[in-house]
Amino acid sequence: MLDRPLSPPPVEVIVAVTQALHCEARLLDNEDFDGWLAMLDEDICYRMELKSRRFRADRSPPLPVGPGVIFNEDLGRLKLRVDRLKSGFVWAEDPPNFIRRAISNVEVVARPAENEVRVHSVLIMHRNRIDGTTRVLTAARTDLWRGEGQAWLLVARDIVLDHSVLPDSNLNAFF
Amino acid sequence: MRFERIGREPDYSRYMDLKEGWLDRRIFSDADIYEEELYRIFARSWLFVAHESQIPKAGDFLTTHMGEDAVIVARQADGSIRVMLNSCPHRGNKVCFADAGNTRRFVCNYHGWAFDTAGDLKGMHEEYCYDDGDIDFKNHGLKNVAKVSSYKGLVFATFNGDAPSLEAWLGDFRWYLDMILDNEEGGTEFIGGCIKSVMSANWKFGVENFIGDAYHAGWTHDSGCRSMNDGMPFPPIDMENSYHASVNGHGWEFGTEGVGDLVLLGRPKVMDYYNKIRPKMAERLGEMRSKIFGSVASASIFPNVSFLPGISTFRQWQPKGPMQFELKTWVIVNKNMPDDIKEEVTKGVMQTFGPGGTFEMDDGENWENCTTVNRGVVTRHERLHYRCGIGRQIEHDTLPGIVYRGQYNDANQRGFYQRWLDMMTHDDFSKMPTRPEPRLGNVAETRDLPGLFAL
Amino acid sequence: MALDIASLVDTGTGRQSRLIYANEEIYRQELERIFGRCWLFLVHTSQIPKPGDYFRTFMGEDDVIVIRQKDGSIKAFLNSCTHRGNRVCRADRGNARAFTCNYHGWSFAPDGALAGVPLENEAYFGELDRSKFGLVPVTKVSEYKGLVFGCWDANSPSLEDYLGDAKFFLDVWLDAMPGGSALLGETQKMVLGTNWKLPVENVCGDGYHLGWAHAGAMSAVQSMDLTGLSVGNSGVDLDGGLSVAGMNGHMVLSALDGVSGYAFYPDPKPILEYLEANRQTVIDRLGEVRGKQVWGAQVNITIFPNLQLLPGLNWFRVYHPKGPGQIEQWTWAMAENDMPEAVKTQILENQCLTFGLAGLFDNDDGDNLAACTEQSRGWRTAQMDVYTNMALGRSGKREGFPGDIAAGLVSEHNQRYFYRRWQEHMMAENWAEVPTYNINSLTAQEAEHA
Amino acid sequence: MTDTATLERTRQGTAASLELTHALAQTLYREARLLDTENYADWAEMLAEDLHYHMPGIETRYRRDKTDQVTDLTRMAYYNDSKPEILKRLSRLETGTAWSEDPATRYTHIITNVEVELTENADEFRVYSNFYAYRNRNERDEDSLIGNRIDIWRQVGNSFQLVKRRAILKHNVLLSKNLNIYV
Repeated sequence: MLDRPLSPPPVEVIVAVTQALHCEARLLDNEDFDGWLAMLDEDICYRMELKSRRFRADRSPPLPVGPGVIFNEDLGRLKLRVDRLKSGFVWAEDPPNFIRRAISNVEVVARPAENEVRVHSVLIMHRNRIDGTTRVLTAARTDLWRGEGQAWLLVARDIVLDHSVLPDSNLNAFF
Repeated sequence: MRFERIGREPDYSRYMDLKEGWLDRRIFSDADIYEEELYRIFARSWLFVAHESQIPKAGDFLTTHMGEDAVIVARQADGSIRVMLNSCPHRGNKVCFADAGNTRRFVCNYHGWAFDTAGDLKGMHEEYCYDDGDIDFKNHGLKNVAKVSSYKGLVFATFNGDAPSLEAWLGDFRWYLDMILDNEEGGTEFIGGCIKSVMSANWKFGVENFIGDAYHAGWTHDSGCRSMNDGMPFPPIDMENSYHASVNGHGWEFGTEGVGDLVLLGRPKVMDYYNKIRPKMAERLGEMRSKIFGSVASASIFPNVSFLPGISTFRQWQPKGPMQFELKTWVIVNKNMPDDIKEEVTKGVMQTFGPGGTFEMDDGENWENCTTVNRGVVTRHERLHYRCGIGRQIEHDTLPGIVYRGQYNDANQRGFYQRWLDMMTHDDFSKMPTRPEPRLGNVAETRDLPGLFAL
Repeated sequence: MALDIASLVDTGTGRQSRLIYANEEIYRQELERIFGRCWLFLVHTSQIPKPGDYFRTFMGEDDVIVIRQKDGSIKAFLNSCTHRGNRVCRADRGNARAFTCNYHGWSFAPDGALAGVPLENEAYFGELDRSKFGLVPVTKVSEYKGLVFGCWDANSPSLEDYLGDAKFFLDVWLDAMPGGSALLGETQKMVLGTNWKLPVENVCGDGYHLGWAHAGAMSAVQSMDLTGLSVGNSGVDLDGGLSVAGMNGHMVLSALDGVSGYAFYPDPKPILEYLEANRQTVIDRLGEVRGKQVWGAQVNITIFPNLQLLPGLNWFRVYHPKGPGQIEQWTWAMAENDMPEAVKTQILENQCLTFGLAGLFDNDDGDNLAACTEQSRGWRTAQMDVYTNMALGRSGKREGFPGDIAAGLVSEHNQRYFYRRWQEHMMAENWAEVPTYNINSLTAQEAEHA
Repeated sequence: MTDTATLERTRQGTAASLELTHALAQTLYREARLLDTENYADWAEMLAEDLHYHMPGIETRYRRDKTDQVTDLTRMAYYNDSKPEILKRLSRLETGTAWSEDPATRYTHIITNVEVELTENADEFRVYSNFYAYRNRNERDEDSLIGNRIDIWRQVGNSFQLVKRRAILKHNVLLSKNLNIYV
């Protein structure tokens, strides 16, 4: 990953990808899941790994089958999640929870190809829940976006959640 | 003044055995014990409320807490200081919302009741709606505390009319206090402003840490020490020539090498300054005290004030429930220091003992974990070890108080908890033991003492 | 004021007072009489395979370190320094030669011994009796086929006796295949605003909610017929499974088809192949009943008070209470060591998909449990009762199985036994007053036959 | 409001080009990412030798009280640091004995409301931004620090260095035990 700001900054790409990220957040806030799925590349790899708190110098080896994941989704599994949300049986989302995503720090960190950018961004997810409480989750994301004509498609997303104990009773939400 | 909860005959002695050197952990988390502390300790002790320099002019005020009671500290036209509850006698609203300022009146937001800086009720919005005889103006002012008194710039107040004089309360500890309050002509002042932070820890952990815990410094603060001192760890402690001294629950642990805390401040200019005034300090306070000042040292005034002589952080641990306190941090400097030295001290304090300071960042984590681990019903019944140096008490010709040799010691901590126990178990203030019997007596100035103490 | 525990639960009619979900005083007594007394799950041996491997967990609200010793045994200690009480370990897991307290640097060896005291001679003049200031050990630690439990009460029965006939079902995971069992993945931790008993009763016996609460998830991922249950609870086959209780407070729900545990795998083929390939081995080891009918089926096992494991769906879960209205829910994926790597990976991923932090099923439960708790806090609602009175009095003996058994997965038979056990513990001053019972015990049945 | 500010800058001739605005925004985001990942070595390289880094402690005061709480450098401040002083603080993390930072804290810095304007120095730019710095450590220990910053960034070759930062935290009582986080 190129770790310096591109100079000069690819202003048009930055603006276009920022718009795509904002658009994506808006679609999700509005529960327009089909609109969101349409922004995903068919080879999408959408991941959020489980993390534990370890001492920096800890010597124990990695877990045999890996740490496990909160999300490790391809397009099929994302569709499956969306199908559930649209099934009409998800009582936890009825009435809907109010979710607002704030996207910031949209940083183009690399441009592996003319029509591809690696983008780092951070997200605050403000969830006003059915029970009247508000939960705030924060996360950082590193994405790969591909320009296809006028549109930008999400090809890969790695999400790092800042919580070691999830402070909420579910994650019926996409980051 | 007596309070409702006094006399509930709790047996607090079962929570500790200071001769054996252990404490029961429940005193750090139990809600009932905490309530009793508010009545028996915070409502009866002399509590630090301000430094005179924070409110120099008539009408200057600041707001703070005595225990969990919100109070206003205000300078009067005659130069005296009054301390009163920050709560309107009409419906109880807070009457002053600012941390500090200057005013002629405190006016309640709710119905406009107005009080002067002495707390006297002077008028209200739509005063005509009360009939004659509805309000006795004299008896509806802001409730003043029982006593206010100063010692060399530090202003204390107490809700307790039966409390001894402030001089008697501080007792022989004044001999030590003068090292920060009176080491140079002109006295001291606080740098403007106050930094406040919140920790999920019992208030006593902060106090006991500063009162005697030199032991944690080399471990907890290894990273802080190395960052401030060019990669060097804490220097070894000279256990022959360092001490714990405890007076009525106040305590000061110290070396006599004169430079340790000054090194940790990481400000060569400040070191130079003190080295320059040290001969005068020796004339003023005697040889011994001029050698103690600046050494590796820390101190607390019972119940909830702490400071580091030399590093110049001055702080108060305000209780906010059994598992929380608010830490208020100031910087104390000599009034006659040049401005650039004051600036150096201030920067040094915030770099070491501010919330982003290289030392402070490691303390809170410990105290929080010492406290919150007691949520476990098995854990909270386990005892803690306070026995370090229990056999090393000495009589010292020069040093007043209950003195132990060797800076690595739990002696001052035991002294603090002894006083805690005394206050929790004695309803009658006059029957509370003085520990130890005072040497200074009624001498007003510790430097005017005859004989040994002048050394 | 002494709590009138007898009035809070009536197992005869299936009534519980809502106070038990919200009252502070009841909660404090639970910490002492249930969490301070019962055997509590600490760790699976697969999670700390090597000497020095440790895992941090809770027993009630007490913070505990579980660590593998040099000789291979396992010990557990309060995670609290004996000097000022600080937590000595703040990592979730790892490998360590010692635990050193941040505050003063006292360090403790893996066996809990106080091994290092900075400035021991300078500060303590060598007079500190180190042997008295080791980490406080958990009174008893014992293992059953990979599951390690700890207990604070010296007078408790042995772990084997405590588990009683629940071992019959535990073995369907722990001892089905010669390679034994393992837990997979990092701990999935979540805060839920619920009383700890509600998720326990939900999983210990409540097949009833599945077709309703999880209808959305079932419609999304169900790939085969789950005997006895369906979306919307229509067409329930009440003889498709068993509700088993009366085993020292432990409960089991079990389907009897040998495959339905994998009904919520979008692609169950690899795992079905594994089941088929090894079925005979398991029958040889555990007999026809367990090998044919239970192994591979959906099975919910509840070990009183706060451990639940579901071989088949393959999730393993502990609830740590954090006050009357809050828990931390810790989940792992379960596997058999003989499973091929690909199957283990699939299990881990599917567990996360269905019952992980963003799990399709789990996401349905949290709010229900939280609301049941919240609705017990009102002045008026707290005076109300709730009921577990489905299929009262319709239980008995079933050939080949231990326990008092009700037909079907949709019953409230198990919940009643859960609350009965809760009441027994809460009323007992000590272990001697806690009854032991293994109804229709197989050993007794065999003796009868003989 | 933005329009007015933009117009004002255009009138004063201090409006920054689109490219410059983005270049500095990207720089702020990179800085945030370095802090999130505890990459303090690279962060320190973004700091100019003549850096002044200031975060005042703010008291609650009545409006009529004209005490300068923000720019008066003689008052108590969380930070009032030069670059060597910042480096000294950072050196604590390299000692290997900063116990409270192990296990590591998780951070996210959210930087937003970025405005760029030209200054009288051709190579220096004033950048306004807001920060939301979130941290989570241990099990449930979490803090949210929110405030605004006024920076001066200096162009050095193709990149920028931070010359001045005044970060104004909106807390009166810091609702946390410490500030092991830079904003």
